[in-house]
Amino acid sequence: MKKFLVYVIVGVVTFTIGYNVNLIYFPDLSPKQPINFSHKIHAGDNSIPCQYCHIYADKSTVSGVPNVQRCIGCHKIIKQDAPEIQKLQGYWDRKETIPWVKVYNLPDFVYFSHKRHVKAGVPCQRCHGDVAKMDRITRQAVLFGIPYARVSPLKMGWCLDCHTNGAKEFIGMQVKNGRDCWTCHK
Amino acid sequence: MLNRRDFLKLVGVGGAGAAAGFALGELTKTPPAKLIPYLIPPEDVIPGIANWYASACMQCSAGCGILVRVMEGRAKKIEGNPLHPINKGGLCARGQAGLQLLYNPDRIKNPLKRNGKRGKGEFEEITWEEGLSILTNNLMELRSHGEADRLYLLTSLIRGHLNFLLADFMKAYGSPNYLQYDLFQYENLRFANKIIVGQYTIPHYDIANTNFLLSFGADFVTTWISPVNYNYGYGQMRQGEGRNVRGKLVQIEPRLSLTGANADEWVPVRPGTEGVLALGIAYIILEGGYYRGGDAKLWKDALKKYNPEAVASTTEVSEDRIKQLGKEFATTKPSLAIGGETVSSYENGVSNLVAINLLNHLSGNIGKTGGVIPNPDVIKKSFNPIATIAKDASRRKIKTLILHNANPVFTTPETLKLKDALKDIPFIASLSSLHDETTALADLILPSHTYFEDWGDDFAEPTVGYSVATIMQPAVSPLFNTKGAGDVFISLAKTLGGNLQKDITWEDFGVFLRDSWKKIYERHKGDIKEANFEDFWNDLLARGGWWDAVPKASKPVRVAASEVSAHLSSEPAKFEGNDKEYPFYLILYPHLSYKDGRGANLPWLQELPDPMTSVVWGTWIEMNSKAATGMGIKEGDMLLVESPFGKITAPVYFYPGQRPDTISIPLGQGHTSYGRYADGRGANPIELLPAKTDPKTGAIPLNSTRIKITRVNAPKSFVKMEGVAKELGRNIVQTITPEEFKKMGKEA
Amino acid sequence: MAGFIELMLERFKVYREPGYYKRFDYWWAMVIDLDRCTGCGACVTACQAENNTPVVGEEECGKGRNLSWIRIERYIEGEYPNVKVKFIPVLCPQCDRAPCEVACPVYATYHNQDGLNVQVYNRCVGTFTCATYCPYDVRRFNWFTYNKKNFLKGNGGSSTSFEPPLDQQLNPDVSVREMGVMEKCTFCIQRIRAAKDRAKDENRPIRDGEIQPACVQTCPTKALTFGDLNNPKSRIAQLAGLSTAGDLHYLRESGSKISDISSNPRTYRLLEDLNAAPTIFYLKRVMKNGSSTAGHE
Amino acid sequence: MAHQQQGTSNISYREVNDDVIKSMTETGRGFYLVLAVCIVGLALTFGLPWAYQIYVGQGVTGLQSPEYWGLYLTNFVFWIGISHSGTLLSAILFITQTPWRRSIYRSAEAMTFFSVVTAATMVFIHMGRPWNFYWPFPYPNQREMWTNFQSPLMFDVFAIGTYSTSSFLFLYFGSIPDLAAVRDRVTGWRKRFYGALALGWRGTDREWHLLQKAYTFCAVFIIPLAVSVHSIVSWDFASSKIPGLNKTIFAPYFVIGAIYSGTAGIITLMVILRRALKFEKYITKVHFDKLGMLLVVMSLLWTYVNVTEVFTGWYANTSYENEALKYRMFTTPSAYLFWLMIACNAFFPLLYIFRKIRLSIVASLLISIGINLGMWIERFLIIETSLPRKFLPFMWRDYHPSWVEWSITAGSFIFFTSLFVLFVKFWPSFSIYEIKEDIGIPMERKGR
Repeated sequence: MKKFLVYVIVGVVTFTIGYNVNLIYFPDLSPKQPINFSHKIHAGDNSIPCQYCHIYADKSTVSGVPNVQRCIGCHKIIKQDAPEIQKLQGYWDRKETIPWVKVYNLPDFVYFSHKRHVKAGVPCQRCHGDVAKMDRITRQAVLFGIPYARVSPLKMGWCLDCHTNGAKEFIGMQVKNGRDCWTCHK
Repeated sequence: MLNRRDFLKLVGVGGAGAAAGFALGELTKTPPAKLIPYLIPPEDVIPGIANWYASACMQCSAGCGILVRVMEGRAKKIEGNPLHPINKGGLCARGQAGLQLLYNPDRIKNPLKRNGKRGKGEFEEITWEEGLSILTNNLMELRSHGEADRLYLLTSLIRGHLNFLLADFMKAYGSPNYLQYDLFQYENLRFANKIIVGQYTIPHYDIANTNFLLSFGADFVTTWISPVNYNYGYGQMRQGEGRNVRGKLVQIEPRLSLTGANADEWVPVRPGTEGVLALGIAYIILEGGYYRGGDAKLWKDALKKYNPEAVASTTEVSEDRIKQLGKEFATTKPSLAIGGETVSSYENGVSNLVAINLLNHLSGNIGKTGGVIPNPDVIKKSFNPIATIAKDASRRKIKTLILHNANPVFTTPETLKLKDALKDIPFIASLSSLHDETTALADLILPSHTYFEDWGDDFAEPTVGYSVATIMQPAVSPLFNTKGAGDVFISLAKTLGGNLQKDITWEDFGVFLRDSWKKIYERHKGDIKEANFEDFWNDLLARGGWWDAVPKASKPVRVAASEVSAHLSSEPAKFEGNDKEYPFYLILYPHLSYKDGRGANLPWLQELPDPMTSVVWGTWIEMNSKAATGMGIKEGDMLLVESPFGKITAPVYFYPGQRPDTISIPLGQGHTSYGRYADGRGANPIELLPAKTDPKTGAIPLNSTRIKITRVNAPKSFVKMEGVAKELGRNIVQTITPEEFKKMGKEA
Repeated sequence: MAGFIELMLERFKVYREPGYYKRFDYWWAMVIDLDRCTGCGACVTACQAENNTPVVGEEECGKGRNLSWIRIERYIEGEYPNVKVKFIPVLCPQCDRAPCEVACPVYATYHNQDGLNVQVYNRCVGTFTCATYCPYDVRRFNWFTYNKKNFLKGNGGSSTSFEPPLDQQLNPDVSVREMGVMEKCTFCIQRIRAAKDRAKDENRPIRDGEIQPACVQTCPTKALTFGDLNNPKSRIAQLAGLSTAGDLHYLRESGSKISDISSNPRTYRLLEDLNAAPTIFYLKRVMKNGSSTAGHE
Repeated sequence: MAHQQQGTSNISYREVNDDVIKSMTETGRGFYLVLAVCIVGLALTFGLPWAYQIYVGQGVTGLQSPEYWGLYLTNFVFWIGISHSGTLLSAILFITQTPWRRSIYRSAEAMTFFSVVTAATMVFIHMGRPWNFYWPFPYPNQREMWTNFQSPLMFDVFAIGTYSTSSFLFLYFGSIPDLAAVRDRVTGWRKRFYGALALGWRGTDREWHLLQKAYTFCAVFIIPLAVSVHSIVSWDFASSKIPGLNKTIFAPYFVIGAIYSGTAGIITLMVILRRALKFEKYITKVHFDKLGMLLVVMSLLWTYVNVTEVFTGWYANTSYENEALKYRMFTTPSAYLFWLMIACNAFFPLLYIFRKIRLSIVASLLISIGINLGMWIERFLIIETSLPRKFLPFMWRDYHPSWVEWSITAGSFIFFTSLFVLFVKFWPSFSIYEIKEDIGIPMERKGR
């Protein structure tokens, strides 16, 4: 009886730990998208510049998910018969938008402006990784097929690193008032 | 203690538990956020960057211009339009809270048809087609019976092209009964101005440039006529740039209003005697020989009984004070006298206002900078129609009533029996966006857009000496299944056919508006700098309106003493109820943030502390603590207020800025059907009023009864934000005297 | 170790020594002309609209827990008929020597380079110390999760503070604060940030009058003015009578009484004796017999 | 001292061991009953309300603007105050080699430690976001955030951290020989448990020597520390600008108050322990006599600082001070509390001047409880009559604690009691070896 109780307690405790470890440390880093869109084909093989599709990146805080019209603009002509393009065509015909899954998510209390970073000359890859090599967008860096780290931690310390030292690479100096909390918080 | 076997078992259990937990975590993970792109990106919209649309504020009838900040199709903030000549970038609390009207959870989301008994509030949702066809059928039937004139249309004070469209509609349909109603329609003021200024319109009171402002109960910094404009004027009058004299404000009223609180002097006159006091001051002006006109003798004769002694005994203002006021008013140039809502709301409101306007005439303020500046004429002749409606409805003259944004049931006294009368109308359709008390009686509700979703325009009245038109454009796409009132009438006209189809040919209200503005463009081509209409229209939308900034030269007005004195009543205003049984005068005033009650459904306004009492979320009774001594009343106690006509219960607030013989109650609360934020909150003091309207103007006299109070045991609902209102010598609000200030100007 | 101590001392020396603030571009401040202010409350609602301040309802208001960042205080002196009423808008004066800043154990509130007293909401642990130390009572606390709490319960209704669709009005530039954190006026820092962003795009400094916090923008009487005090030509420096660079410098570094520095005798700072060095400059109201008589000072 | 000698000398060594160990090993039904009541009471008055408060928000308390500090902070200061006397008294009496200290100091030190723990829980309960409780500690983190060492609350973190650590060490060092004695007498899990705790104590000369050194060091160290801790707690208030709080006298005021309330706390505890564990032969009237004298002194000191505070406040005659004082002394309901406090703390303790009263257990109990009630009120009044009368009268507002706060306040007492109940069971609650020393065999020791 006493032993059984011990097992129950151990079981419950480890169960809770396992559950929370999963939630906290194992977020879905490369979620499945409604359309199997490949950045490798677009940005890599065909070297389409990022801002051709993410049109607001140098104008606004958000980079902008490409609107369906822009996708269909090219794919009216290119590779119409591929199954994934058929899906795209399906969305367009139904006049539906595509429910892309968000990969890079900042909490509500963070102010991040794509514009400022793009204008300062920070390459997109600095935070988003080598997208041109990714078939599906992922935040998991992989070496020889083994995931070993995140593309970018998106943690406060990581942002601060760049704001103090890393920024010299792009603007030749530290970010002005880059350590002021309200530079990034709101 | 722990052998190997047990240890392994424990590890096994632990591992299994952890794995199971991990697996559950995997299963129950919240789905990641979605990124929803545009199908086709709208023009000029960059996500994350705000767009600003110029529009017009419809929270009251002042006609301010606003800018609406829109991000990704949602309105986020309203700001005053800095180019607009009425509000000059400022906006009052009511204007700021407009967004909560747009996003109000209690808005009517679909067309509704009455389901149960009338007034029970039971409705079923229908489609727009059904709704419109019900209304069309009703109108067709009415017309086919030859009873087209028994259609009544009651709207709020609409002044823009929607007004013209509705007028056209009613004319083409064959009904003369297009009526506009608002509790505060300033009809008395217009009437009084006709007599003294010669125009049936409200002139521009140039507060900004005056040096002596004599205000008779005009609470112009909160609600009176065009508060933002007057507030701007007030700021300029006090500390305007390039001004070398600080304007002085004297407030004459029985209850110290917010304006009174800002005044240099407060004259707590006996309620109802403001007109007499004005005439007393006029007497001083004439006696002192300050009047420059040739007919001084005639005036003197007309006013001879208003000598200081007599006036002092009537008004309870000392003789010296009257003399000093008269002298100061006549000698300070420019000076300005204005008569506000308190004065206008006595049963002899018109005569009070005539007397006050007379002061402006006598000291030569009319047409002067810093005085009364006449405005361009308003074509429309108006009248407060509420008594008419009540009468016609009870005589069963009204067959069909269409309502648009007017809520007369809430703002008229029970004694007018409007609610009962409306119940006799066979068919009521309401084009309201909110479920107000009047809409609750409707048979058919066709919810209309709010002013953020609709086209429109507004011609401010009063303006600032020249015409000001404000354009209203849809800043956001409609939130619910609603239609603009103009669109409804245009589609009605289409289906009704006949004259209507001939006169009203536009496909929707937006087109109609553009066409109408094209006409304006053509008419005023000379004054407009844009070369073609397209540019003009685009600029119009960007700027928020059109105003031709050249003040019209004012025509001199002949004011004859004999004519004026016909409108003067020598007696103080009468109050219902005898003073033995009902010891207190009752002064009702529009609440800063709800005005006549329309703002009570906006939580921001409910939570805005009243500046004078700091009370939130309720009604209160203002009373001087001196009057309460001996009655055992403590602050916050619930009082039963009784007039000969009705009674309400509300908590008491001790307010030193109150004559001991007077009690004031703000309007605006006590809604029974106005959404979750307003319902069942406070009391509606209009229920205390007699069934009286001014025969000349139709205005409802708010200050026309006496009341008595008794303490009752009722659940308390009294929340005030203030702790202690005394400074205790802590120099919190520091002051300098006018003398020091004058010296300051010289030194600098 | 010695090196570390030296470094610390060096840092402390630099901090608020003469010239410290010269290194920064802006010093935001506000001038409130009490002679213009009518107490109409437009600023209160404008602030609420701009800053996602929740509505808390009657019951919570009764406990003094309304969250408006700016309030109009009203003082009444005297009895009928000699009543003097005075208004003063009180908002966080972004004190230069703020008592709240030293109080916070976790640096959730601190002074930034623009002279703002800044609250970082998601650093706050809710010790209430800043609010207790604040002599102006301008700090407001999130007692509940307001977008979940039904504040109409007492009246039989049901509504949270951001009842849909009212939540569509929320300003995306300002976060909706979580339960348990302190908040206060930020001088509409999101607008400052936007203006800086604009200025940077156009490669110019921020123009005087370019930034208007919500309260300043809406004020119908133009009683409130906002601007950069580092720039002696700015409108607020003129209004406050601090029109030479020397004045400003002196004020900032010495913390002496504003009446000794300002060329405008109307300028004063609220509760200046407490030496919190607020950066809101009030202009005295012109009024006969206005000063309060009760008590001693 | 002769009298003192008589108090305990007719007890044999074995008896001492037996008594203490019996109290630890033999568990009667009464103990379980008390423990059950404590646990249930703790859950009901402390756990559940706190859970409710965390779930719903700090809004369930009566806190409001401007009273952002309420009962929780009052309790915090109160428990820190209680904590004072135990260790401080023990250390001072040790250094001065006062013999009557021996039978009471162990429980007094335990009281110190437990009340510091209770006080610390109050801090976390008071927090708006208690799940971030670790943020005020300076630990390296990826956010590159550091804590604010300027903050009086940070002083508190360190002061209380140091104080609780050193008072625990003080308690522990003193207990080592006793733990060893217990180890030698018990069997089963207890043997392993106390074996581990006794750190292999064998009672060699060298061990005694080292223990004596360490113990003396702790005692010397703890006296200034105790003074500093309560000074720092007082600075939480005194470093603000608030009228009624910003007082230079606060540090000594708080220290005096703390020792006062702590001593009274010891008396209360002694009365209870004596009854509950039947330790009448160890805790004798001598102890009550001595502590009673101490209380008279402390009471007079307390009165003195209070008079000083009120007098200087009144003399300064600023509106700020006047209003705060007026609110505290003459405005209901705080006036009732104020004058009750004065009665409890300034007048009743003076009865201790009479030896009869000092020796009366009942009177001691009543007076000491009265003092602690008064001291709780004092802390309450300091916070709750100053914050409602801050600088801007428009914001003045009275504070009404909610049931959650009252419940947790009651719960904090149960929390403390629970800890103590467990202590009595698991720890030798009297210093066995020192009482043996006291018995006087084999030789007369110097320093009496």
